Amino acid sequence: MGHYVPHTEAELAAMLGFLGLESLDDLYAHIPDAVRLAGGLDVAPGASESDVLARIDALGAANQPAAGGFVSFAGFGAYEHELPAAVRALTFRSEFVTSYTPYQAELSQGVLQALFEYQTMISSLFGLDVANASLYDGASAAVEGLNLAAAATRRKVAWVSAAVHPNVREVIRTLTAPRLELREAPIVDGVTRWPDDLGDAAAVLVAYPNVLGCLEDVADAARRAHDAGALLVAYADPVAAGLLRSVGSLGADVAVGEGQPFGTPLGFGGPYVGLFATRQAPYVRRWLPGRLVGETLDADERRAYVLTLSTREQHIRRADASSNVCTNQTLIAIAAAIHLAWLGSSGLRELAVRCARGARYAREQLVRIPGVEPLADTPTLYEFGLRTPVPAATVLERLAEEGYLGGVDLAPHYPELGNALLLAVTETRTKAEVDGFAAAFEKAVR
Amino acid sequence: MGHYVPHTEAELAAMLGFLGLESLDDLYAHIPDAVRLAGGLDVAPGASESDVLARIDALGAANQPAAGGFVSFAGFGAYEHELPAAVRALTFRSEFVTSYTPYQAELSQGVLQALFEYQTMISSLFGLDVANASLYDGASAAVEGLNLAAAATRRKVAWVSAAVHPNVREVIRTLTAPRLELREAPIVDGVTRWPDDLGDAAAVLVAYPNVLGCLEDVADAARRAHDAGALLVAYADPVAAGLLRSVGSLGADVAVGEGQPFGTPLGFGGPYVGLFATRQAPYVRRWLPGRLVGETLDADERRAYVLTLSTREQHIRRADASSNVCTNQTLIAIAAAIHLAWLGSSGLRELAVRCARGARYAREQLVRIPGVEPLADTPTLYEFGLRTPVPAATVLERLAEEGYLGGVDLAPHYPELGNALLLAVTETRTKAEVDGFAAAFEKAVR
Amino acid sequence: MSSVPELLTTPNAGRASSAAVIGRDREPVVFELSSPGRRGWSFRATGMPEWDAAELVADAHRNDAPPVLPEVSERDLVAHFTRLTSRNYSVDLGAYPLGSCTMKYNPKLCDVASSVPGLTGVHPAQPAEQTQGWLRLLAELEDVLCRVTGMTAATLQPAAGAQGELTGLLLMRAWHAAQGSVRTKVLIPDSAHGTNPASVTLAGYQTVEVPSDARGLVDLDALRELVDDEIAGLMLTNPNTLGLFETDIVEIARLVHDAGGLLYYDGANLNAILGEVRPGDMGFDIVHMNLHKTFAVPHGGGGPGAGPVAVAARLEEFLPGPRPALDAATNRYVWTTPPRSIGRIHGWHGNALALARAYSYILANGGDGLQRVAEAAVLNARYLKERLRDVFDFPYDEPCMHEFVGSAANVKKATGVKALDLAKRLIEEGFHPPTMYFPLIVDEALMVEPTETESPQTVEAMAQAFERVVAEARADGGAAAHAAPRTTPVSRVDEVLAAKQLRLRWTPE
Amino acid sequence: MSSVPELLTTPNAGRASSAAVIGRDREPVVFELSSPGRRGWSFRATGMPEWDAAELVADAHRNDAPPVLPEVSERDLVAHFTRLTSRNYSVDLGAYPLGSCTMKYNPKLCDVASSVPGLTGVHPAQPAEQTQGWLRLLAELEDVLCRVTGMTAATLQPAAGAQGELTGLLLMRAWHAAQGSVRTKVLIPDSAHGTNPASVTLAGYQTVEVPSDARGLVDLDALRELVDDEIAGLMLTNPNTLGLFETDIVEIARLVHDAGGLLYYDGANLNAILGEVRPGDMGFDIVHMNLHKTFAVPHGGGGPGAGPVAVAARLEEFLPGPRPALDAATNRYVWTTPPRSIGRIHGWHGNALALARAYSYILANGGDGLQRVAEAAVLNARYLKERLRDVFDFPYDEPCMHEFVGSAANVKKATGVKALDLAKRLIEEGFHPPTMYFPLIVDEALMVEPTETESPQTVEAMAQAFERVVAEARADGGAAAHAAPRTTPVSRVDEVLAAKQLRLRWTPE
Ligand SMILES: Cc1ncc(COP(=O)(O)O)c(C=O)c1O
Ligand SMILES: Cc1ncc(COP(=O)(O)O)c(C=O)c1O
Repeated sequence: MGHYVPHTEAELAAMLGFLGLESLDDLYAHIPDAVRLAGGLDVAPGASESDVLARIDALGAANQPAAGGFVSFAGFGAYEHELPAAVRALTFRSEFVTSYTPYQAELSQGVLQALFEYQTMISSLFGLDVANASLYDGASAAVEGLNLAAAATRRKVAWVSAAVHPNVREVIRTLTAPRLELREAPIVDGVTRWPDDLGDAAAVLVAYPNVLGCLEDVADAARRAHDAGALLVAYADPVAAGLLRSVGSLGADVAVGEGQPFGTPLGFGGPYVGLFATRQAPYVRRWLPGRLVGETLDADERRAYVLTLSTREQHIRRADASSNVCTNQTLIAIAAAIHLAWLGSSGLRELAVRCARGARYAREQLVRIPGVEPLADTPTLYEFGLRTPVPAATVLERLAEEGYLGGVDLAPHYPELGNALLLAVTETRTKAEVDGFAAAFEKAVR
Repeated sequence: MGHYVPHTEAELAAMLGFLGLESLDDLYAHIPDAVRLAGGLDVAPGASESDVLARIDALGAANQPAAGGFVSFAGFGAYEHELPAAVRALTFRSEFVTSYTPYQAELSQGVLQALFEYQTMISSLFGLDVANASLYDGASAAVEGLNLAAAATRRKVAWVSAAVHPNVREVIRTLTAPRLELREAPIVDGVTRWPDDLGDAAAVLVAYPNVLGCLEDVADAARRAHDAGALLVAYADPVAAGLLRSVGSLGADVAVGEGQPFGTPLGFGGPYVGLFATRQAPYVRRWLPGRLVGETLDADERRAYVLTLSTREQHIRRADASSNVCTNQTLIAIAAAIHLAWLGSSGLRELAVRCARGARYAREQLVRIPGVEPLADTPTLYEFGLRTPVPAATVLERLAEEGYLGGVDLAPHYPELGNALLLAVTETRTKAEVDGFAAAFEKAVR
Repeated sequence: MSSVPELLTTPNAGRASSAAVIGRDREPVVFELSSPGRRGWSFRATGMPEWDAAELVADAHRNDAPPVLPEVSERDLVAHFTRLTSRNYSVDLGAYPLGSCTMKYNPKLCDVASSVPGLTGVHPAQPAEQTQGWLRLLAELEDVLCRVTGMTAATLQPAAGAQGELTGLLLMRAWHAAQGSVRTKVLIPDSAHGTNPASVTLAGYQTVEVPSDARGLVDLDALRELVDDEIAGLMLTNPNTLGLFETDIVEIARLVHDAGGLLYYDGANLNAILGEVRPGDMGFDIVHMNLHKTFAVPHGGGGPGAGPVAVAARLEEFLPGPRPALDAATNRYVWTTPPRSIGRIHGWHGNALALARAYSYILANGGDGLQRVAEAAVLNARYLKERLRDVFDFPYDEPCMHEFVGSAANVKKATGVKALDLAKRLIEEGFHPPTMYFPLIVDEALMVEPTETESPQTVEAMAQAFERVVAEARADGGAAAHAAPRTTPVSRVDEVLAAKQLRLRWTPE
Repeated sequence: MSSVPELLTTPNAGRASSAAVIGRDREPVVFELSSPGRRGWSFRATGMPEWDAAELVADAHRNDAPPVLPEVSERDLVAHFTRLTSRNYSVDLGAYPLGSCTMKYNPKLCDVASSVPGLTGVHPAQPAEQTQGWLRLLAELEDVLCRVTGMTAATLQPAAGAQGELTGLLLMRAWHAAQGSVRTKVLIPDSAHGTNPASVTLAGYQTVEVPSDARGLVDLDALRELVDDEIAGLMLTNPNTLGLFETDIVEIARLVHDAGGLLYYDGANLNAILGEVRPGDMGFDIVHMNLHKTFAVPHGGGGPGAGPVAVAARLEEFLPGPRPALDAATNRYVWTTPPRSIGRIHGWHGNALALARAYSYILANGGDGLQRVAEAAVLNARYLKERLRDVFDFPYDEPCMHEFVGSAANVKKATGVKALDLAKRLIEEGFHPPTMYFPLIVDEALMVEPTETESPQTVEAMAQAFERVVAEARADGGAAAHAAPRTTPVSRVDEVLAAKQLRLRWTPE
């Protein structure tokens, strides 16, 4: 039996008495016997707090965490970053954690203002007008980006770069299957080779940097998209935004991405947060997916915040809504906003620079190793691919024995690349760690 | 350089300009050169948050913690208990953590009411009228208890049981040396043997249970004290209060104790919290040490709380104050109050029962081992002493190798007891752990 | 005295950061606290070569300056966001009887469980060999969710209920496709949640509304008319959004199944029936759960939640992959993808840390505890509804389950005071308002879900607060209610202005 | 309808638990939320034999019933204490310019540092071999505190400043005793903090007050008269409690030392001089520090803090033991007790986790950072004082250090508005008031310490708030100030009633 239901036996009896009932079972008397469960759930009885935590600790101990366990060079869309103590402490204030979607604005100014600030920061990162108040993850944000493009262009074809993260592409395939037609543009030397004719595309989806860490020519992709009457949807890395031109300035109409690097631990892949930004006109009023916070005034003319344009949303427009999203990832969005404010402009630049420095240094050390080559000649930022003389899986296994999570094996996703390993270096890696890693790597590829 | 000073260079210049100064150094211009420090502190430069935490983690890793590392049977005044998640989460709400002493009552109703509740719970535990809002630790509370008795009786002699924790007795010796005369009553078969004539004692100090875990006859000590015109000060275990008669009901005039078991981890001995309770009349108005919260009304006749009787305190009465305490252990007191409220009456009883069960079971297993005997024939609750065939230090060393913190060696404190080991069993120990321990113990005493 | 430096007083060059206790004051936007060049950040010393930006990124790709973000001290950051929290209500502050949302107490235990480093530090792309703890947790959670719902297999990937719905509908689609049958429509009661029809559209189906009957239940006659070989299935919430149990469920299931359709269970209201009734036993083929409702994952101001989908045996082969499975040969957990999987729904494995919360909640409650949860949830709602019998209209007056929907139409008619006004007035009484204007089939709807974690005394106090507020409206013609709320950090906000001016980001004044 | 069960409405049988957002409402005492038999606790399954109470404790010792404590659900517990926090101001909510208290921002980093399991889980009686990390931390902290103060050795045992004072005075006593000299008096300036004389009494000495001169500094002539061979020493705060640096410190030290006395440094104001001046270099023999002021240990609503005492070489042998020391032979840390130790001051090793906080704060700031801390603290105070030159009187007008004391006597004379009223009115402006009526030598004293972590903008905003409040008092004759505060959970509290009725614990009504 759990210990969170407050009712004492006397209170249960009093309430049942008030209702003229005799037992708790009577509450279900009107339900047909045929569907009632006899004998309760076949689930172990409740456990004490300590016993539950002991079980959880044991499960945690059965993992070898990338962060805190290995010295990790794994990226591939999920990154180990320093998590400032202040960011964690503020995010987990119980008013943020245990409130519902801010439908009652007067009771929810904290969450609303935090989301308004988040929207401002995300639109700033991407160089676009408006960001929504979060989506589930990068993958679902990409889907929503294509949906917006399809709705806005009244077209059905989406060109997706093969250098978009394979999981993201798979989610896109799953979720758009009933509605969109997908075409994939191949990778050549690390970047996307677009076809000359995009046909009547609704959208072109490019990643910046792409999954191999390479820097695509986003402006070119935007021109091609716009020439074809399509929208450019950019899957953009928000950390890279500290150093790279904003995808908005390069012509993207919609920017989507994964917000995990800000304020959220690796956490086995979730909860993360889907970033979504676009141009205000003509997209926001009708087609923007998800919740949106707007500034307004209260009855005393004080600045206040409220959810707005809900006419786009499922609870009003139902079958014709711009999206079905309801519960989103607010708390993770708030964490991202707090982390971004902790960094500030200079800190975001510093963060990106530090990642890039580490990656350049690591890359230089590793490509010196006989048989190890860069996967492509294209410039990268803080993630890069290597071709190894033995299968990447083997390299990773050997490195794991030395205490390194050496990256991610690309073979299951891009068999055409051969023995390919993807590595990311963030600000968390020291030169000494990279040197040790390079030495271990040299042995591991033999 | 740290990163907590917000001033930018431009702001420093603007402020200095306003003051007609040219450099930060000018702020110290009026200080004689003779005492100025040239060249700054000989302390390493500032480090990043991550680097600091890495250093702390390394220090933590250089310890072998009793809780989480060993299976521990160490007590001796500091106990491993289950720490409910809710208690930790609430205690560390930043409004509690980062506020000052509630001098401005209107801004401090949270802390004040929490302390009022704490006072109510502690007086309830001890069966006395009034508890103060915390003292530093059990040891300093004991000192304050003797001070109160000396002030109230205008006498100078204090009888202290040798079965009071040796560290507490040492603190008493240190802190009362200039003012009181201490006499020690010896231990016979686990309990205090009081002299027939207590002389013109101000106070009699007895522990319940005492440091060896044995149950003293507190009522007898109270009678003796009162017969001699002295006060009985009881150093009482607050967990044991779940099962034992309250020291107030047994005749104690002052109860003191260590509140660590409620809401506070072992933490290498601090911060803990000194418990202090007494009878309202005649002791509170003049002699009670430390802060006190009282109920009152606000200007709109609403119930409110405020620090009261501050005329006893150092900031008003200065050299004639009832104590010099200023900063106390409020946050730890609040943690204790939250934990006690989480337990409630039934939970406190259950906690005490579980500790006692574990101790009885462990004791039974251990005294079966050849050569191992109880230290005394007196009843104990959840802590007990054993005489071992080899020195306790040796036993402990051997047990440590098997992953057990086997208790505390009494030899340095009570050489007269021979090879003596003190063990505590709390609700955190399972039967399986005790069984494993008994097996290891059997080997360790060979 | 010199004059005050401009730098210290210009707006947008670092506002002061302090607040009246629980300020009724306006809180600056964090950008307004910004002062150029101020910083609170620090990074670990790495010893890396200090290449500068130009050495790291070619001009063509490098920005001229980083994006504009606030430049604040950590101190001001902490004060700002702490003050924001002081402007927000939450379950941890008090009762939150928001119908359909199951705003129960979120045990602190689960916060701890979901933040152990052995769980939080794991990279989602690590090989299964390195993540056995996680795989086991997920596999066990799948198993127990199936036991609770009476289903065979589950996917934990969906990030929320709506994504669960879409997943379920895609499973439906895949199943029909596998049968070689082309279906175009999905039936949904008119009382359904908006995500249901929105998900139907995304799944490429058309929504067909099933009317409710006078009881507030699915109109069986209408249903009989609507089922045909074009329907892919029926989505149903049971208890439905009126808080009423669809007592004809066996017949409903028969009708849908006979027409070759599948039955989808919207699990938003699962809290009412834990251990009492299982969707699988009612004939449902696909079930989504909102772990952020039933299983105490905190709502986080709107998310993250988790919306696992459990299915009957015949649908297992279509589930999204990869799924955790115990390899009998090696006794190790591995990832497997079902043979005819519809594909991934989530970039990784779902909202994993939220799943860990739900897992720990289930362990703490156990099978017996979950049943007690449901019973107490229903008892609280039933009690509160009876207490309010004279206060509101109950157009659908069957015995309620864990929530009920009252109508303030009577109050509005008598006084002009709307459900919205009563809700705002209730705030001043210390309670979060119920859900308003949903479901759509009830006029001036107030949908009340006390949840099981509120004490009987709190439920009674809620009843008295409703009574007071309505009595007051009848007495003062709504003066107090229209002016409410007056105890909150801001008074009634202007939603129309927000939509009109559409300020969606902060800009310097 | 049956009537409402009494159980749900009787007071003291479980009140309702909910609250208006940031309730202005009275919050029930937790005992009032109690309902007999309700429980939220759980304990691990141990498999122990289930002996009952009577089998465990003899009748003579066993109570009939456990002590009365509240019986509440975890949910109500959480709501109650969360609401209590919403009724409390804190540094994390805004500026807290409470003079003498150094209410600076407490970095969140230090919260994390002091809660790593490798530190929190250690039992204080574990052998040194098992606690090398802790011993090293303490030894390094002792070392760095000595470097900051210019002393030779330290004890970390004292739990707060006042306990540090008593420790220091006992050291003084022990030193004199070792010299064979009997001393009876300790000199203390009239501006000193109340703990100073109170500690003197506890150390068995008599307090002799040294007057301040017109500058607000130690009156050198008076001091010359007072020093004789009965004085054990002089306790001094420098900067003193007026925020002024005792510029005659060299001469003061000479006078005291020449008379055979020792010089004690009350380190409450150390924040002003970090890296600029060291007590040791000024001639002090004994120094206590308030780590909860200077080194950012949060005040916790009144504690815990830590009050280490550092001493000159000649006093080292008297320090409390045990102390951590590196054994050169084994390169391991061991506990040592100085040969002529005065004995333990603390039950264990001091407020260890608070010490870990200070340690991490010092590491983060470093020597350079600590100096910047002092400079910014002084700059903020100096700026604010100059800004308020026309608002308050400054009876002691030397250049201030990290704090300053203004007098509202001018305001009181003109308007009848006291410092207390201004302080309460300032609350409404969003700031915690300064320290009032201390030091005693200033009439209507307001002691203001902005600290270094407040931004220049916040300091300027404080200046404007003071200006407004005083201007308003002059305009309205104090109407607003007397009625203040009106924005807080309770309005002005009645201190007299509290002392009269003396309700010090909750009792059922
Ligand atoms: C009945 C019902 N169905 C579906 C949903 C959607 O769930 P989610 O918000 O998790 O996407 C909700 C959420 O409020 C609901 O109440
Ligand atoms: C000048 C001065 N001395 C001594 C103390 C006493 O320190 P503590 O409160 O740490 O005991 C204080 C505390 O406010 C103080 O301001």
